[in-house]
Amino acid sequence: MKRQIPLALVFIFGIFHIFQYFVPHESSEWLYEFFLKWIYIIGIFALALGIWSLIRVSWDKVKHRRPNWPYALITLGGLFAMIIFGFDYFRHFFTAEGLQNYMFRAFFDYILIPIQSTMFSLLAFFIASAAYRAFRARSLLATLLLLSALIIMLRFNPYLGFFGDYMEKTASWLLNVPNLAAKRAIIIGVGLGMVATSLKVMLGIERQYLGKD
Amino acid sequence: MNIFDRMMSLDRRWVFLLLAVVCVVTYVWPFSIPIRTTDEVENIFDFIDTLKEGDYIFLGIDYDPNALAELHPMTYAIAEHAFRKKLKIIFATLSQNGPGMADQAIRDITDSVKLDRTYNGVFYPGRTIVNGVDYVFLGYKPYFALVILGMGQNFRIPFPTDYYGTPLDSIPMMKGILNYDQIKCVVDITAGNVADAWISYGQGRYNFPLALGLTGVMGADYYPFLNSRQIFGLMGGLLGAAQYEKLSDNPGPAMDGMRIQVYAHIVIIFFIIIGNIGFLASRKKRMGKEVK
Amino acid sequence: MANSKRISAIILIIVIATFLLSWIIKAFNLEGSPNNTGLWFSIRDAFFITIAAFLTLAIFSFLYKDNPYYKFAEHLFVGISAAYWMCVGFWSTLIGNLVPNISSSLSTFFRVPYKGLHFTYFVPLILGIILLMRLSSKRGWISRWALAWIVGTTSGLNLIRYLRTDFISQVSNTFIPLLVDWKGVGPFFSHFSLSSTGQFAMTLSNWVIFIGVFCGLIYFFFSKEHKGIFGTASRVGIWVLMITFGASFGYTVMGRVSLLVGRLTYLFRDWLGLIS
Amino acid sequence: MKLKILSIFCSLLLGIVPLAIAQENADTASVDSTAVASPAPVSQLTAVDTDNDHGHSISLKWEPSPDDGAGLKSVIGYEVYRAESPGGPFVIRAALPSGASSHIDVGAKEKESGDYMADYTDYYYKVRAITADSLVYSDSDVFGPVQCYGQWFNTGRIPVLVFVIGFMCTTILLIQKAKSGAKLFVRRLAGIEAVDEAIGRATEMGKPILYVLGLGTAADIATIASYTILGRVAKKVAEYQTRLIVPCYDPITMTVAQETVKTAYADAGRPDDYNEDMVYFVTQSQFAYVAAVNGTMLRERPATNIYMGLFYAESLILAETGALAGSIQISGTDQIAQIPFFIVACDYTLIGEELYAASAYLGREPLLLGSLKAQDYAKAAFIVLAVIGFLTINFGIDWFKQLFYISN
Repeated sequence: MKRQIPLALVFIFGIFHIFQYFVPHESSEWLYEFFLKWIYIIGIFALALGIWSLIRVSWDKVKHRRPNWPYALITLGGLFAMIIFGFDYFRHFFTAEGLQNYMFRAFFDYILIPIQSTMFSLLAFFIASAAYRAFRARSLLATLLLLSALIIMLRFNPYLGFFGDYMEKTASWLLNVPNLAAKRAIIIGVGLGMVATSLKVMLGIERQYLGKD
Repeated sequence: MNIFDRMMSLDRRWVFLLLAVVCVVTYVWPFSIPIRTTDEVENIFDFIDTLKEGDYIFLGIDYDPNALAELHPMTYAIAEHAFRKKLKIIFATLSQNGPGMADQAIRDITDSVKLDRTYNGVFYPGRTIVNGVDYVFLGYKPYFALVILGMGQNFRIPFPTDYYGTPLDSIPMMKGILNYDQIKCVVDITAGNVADAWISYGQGRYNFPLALGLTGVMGADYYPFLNSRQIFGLMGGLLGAAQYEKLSDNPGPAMDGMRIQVYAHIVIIFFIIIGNIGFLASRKKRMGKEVK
Repeated sequence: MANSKRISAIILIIVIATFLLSWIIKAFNLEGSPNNTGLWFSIRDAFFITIAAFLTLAIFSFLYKDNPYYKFAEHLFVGISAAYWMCVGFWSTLIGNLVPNISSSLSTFFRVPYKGLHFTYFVPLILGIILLMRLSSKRGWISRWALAWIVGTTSGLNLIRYLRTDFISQVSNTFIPLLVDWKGVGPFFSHFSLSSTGQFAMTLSNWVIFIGVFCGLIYFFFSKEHKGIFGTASRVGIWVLMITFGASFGYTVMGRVSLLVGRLTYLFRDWLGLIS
Repeated sequence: MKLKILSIFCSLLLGIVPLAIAQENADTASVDSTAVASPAPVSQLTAVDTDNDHGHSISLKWEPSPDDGAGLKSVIGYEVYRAESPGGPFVIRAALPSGASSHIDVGAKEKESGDYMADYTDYYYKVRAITADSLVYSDSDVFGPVQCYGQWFNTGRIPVLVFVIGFMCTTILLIQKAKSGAKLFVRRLAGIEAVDEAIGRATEMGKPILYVLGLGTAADIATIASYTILGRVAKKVAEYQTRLIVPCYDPITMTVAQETVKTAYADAGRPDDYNEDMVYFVTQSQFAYVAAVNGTMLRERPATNIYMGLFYAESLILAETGALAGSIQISGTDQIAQIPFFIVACDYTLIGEELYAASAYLGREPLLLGSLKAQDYAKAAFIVLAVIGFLTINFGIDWFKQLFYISN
């Protein structure tokens, strides 16, 4: 009962969506759209679970004075401040309501966005250190990796003279030809892997995610 | 630990530091770097450079703010070059989110033409660019294929008035300007399939000289049209824009961007080489030891 | 130990002083700017600009090593972003999508237009509540029904989607001519040239694509030992893959450096005002 | 039939008259380029319900005006008009560039929409050839009535159906074969073999193992594949009594991962060692998640980091920080753009499909091996089809390629 019903549900919904693909009629489309809408609504309830987990883990850290516990207070402070601003619907502490609340927007614009884009820009540094660390001519494969990366990185270097022209041509050939071939091979493999895994899930062969007992 | 071992296992913070220093220096210090110019871009520059004072060109700003970083430098470089040569420009945009951005860009360009400048050894006194006399901005109309075709008959069909609502017939510079026949060339700057429409509906049917400015990713797909002479020039991405800035001796955002890019790439390549020298040298030594 | 504590305290004081100073200077600067709307606003805006600059530098400090400033920014980021998505989800999905379809009084309460009672919307509501049953240790297993629903739906959708786009469409994309007619200039041998965009190069490229796809696929064969011809093909496959990976790595560098330039622009122009 | 002949006759007549006038006025036209003679109208307009759709749409076809690209060359485009009675009023539905000879008129399916197009209702169409002068145009005959309606089977998707059934049958057959005891070979996957060793190393060092599921939701297949690997890792971890850390990006993923780890601990016979806080939610924001995981890596110093699932730009940030912390790193993703970064920064990487093969490799169950074999057969089928395909293409045979054509 605990296990059979979920497996049956997985199978029924899976088969339904396969059939749905071949039926263009409105009634089938209507069901399909509803299923998609529902997923978002369920996602919100799941998010509540997530937030609960975050609060519990952070609070645990504070309560047991685990290492770095004061920082957990910052997480909780940020979380509750943002929730209060974001739910400021009836009280009007500030100038606007709900998501239009001034502080909510300001936290988004001046805290979330700058940290986010800075985290993203760390990639410039990490791509450099990864290149330094890993691009060594250790083996044939590593050398191929290294050479093709070098050619691409030199493609617009202005200090190479006439040599640069060849670099540029080789680089664009590399990007257009072998790149296409390898990507297609990977895509086909990944596609088949996904199809096979989906099938295994529907047939109940792959069911790690449902747990036991 | 000898020098080769050290080269091989540098603390990555040196990599970070050097990259950061190089990026900041090249960002703040506006020196210019050599840019290799290619035929595709030179063709566009030469074409515009040899036009006579008072000639008309058409500049299509057919991208939206998403592609601004890559394509704005091209618009700025070409428009400023044309204004300095006292050409007259017809601007239009076939991208829905384009008009506001294009209007702002035109204002910026006319502002910078007010200053005295020397380009390629020739002194150009600053002059005031007047809307309706030196340029006209037609604005945006949907169905780009139809607009391109319509302009082949008469600009007044898709655009009875300009962006600011003035009827084209009452704009001084549009007197006697009916369609592409009175225009020396069309330069279309775009990030989308408007380029295909310009080639097939515009150039294909009305046979005017057409040049394209495209994003870096799109560039490679349009080389066949150069071979078949359907377009006379092509600029791809920041690199193409930087070439135009170099040719017109007017360093701008593209040259700035390329300066940082080139040096950042050099730093990374430098570290790759260091690492490999260290690696190969220490492997040789290790192998030598094993033999003994 | 005491010494290192003192050093970090001194650094902390310097950092606080620097950013306080920056706040004050920025406030004066904004006061003089043309679209200024009053003293309070320039103080407030200057505060936020300075905070953003501080957080930017705090994240960059991670490159040196893990430190209290990074930890501060990191934990703040986690808390605020989690709450941000929750608020957005609450207002747009729960209030924007669910409430107008299930209750008129709640709709009035949240000031959203009531769309009438739709019983279908009770299904996700019930499934959502079922999911929350996880919190109960006894009834936790019921939440699997909701999971089964999500996983079943997506596996059905994915099976079709990937079979179509990643397999069938790729089959016909691989049907390419191995002798290229070049742009109407006639059959292969009538217009033979070595130009990089010419017929010969195109033909060569098509061969490379074809062999590349083949060998790449053979590398992904799992149930056959990679030996003999099969092994050679699989080795060629991994070469092509490696060349491609190197190329995409090299190609991405440009975009990543652009991101860094974006942050430098914030620091030098928007915050410090050094560059116009 | 009579009607058709009559309409062709009329359209010819309508076409010739303006042509004659235009010939006479040819000289004046060149002087004033805005004055254009009426072009010949389009002929043979037909309209039918659009096939393989949900209704609310009608497909039109016509012969372009003789003055489009030839003759007077005055047609710059066409406008499609629709009415609910033959007499009108006609409403414009689309504007098309010259050269067009077909159009699919798609309406909205919602009754509230202004663009609503009812099924099982009579509609009438005409197509107008337009010229540069908005006052000069010519209309085709009105065609109608025509109705639209939805279909119950999309014939354009038959190729997909064939492949779905083919793949399902092969898989089930091979699973049966594997169940009946046939021995199936699986090639070595270095990345997966490294997992066991890495767990042993973590135990020796007394350090935890970090398992990152990536940014996927429970709806992503890569994440589902990752659960299987997580289950295996968790079981081993439970046996060795090492610590496991699983920070999650998506709340549903978190609940599933909790279930998976809990089960694995129960399987290993240590259900009491399982702790809800091993698998925890961080935040649903990409870079905040990365910032937190980075922090965890540098503070907890895990012996091994395992990244399996869906990753985007953060792949390199995570992998480089992990390398900095000195952890052994094993990764696997199906995101093509991220594979290079994992290859460069991690010790072992499962490339694309290898991630999906990993679960079969780990489980060694006949059921899973059977489906892996089916995947290989599909790849072999692909190679065979591609060879036939390019042979046919190079010999100028087109029908084989058409077999793979899927309409919308």
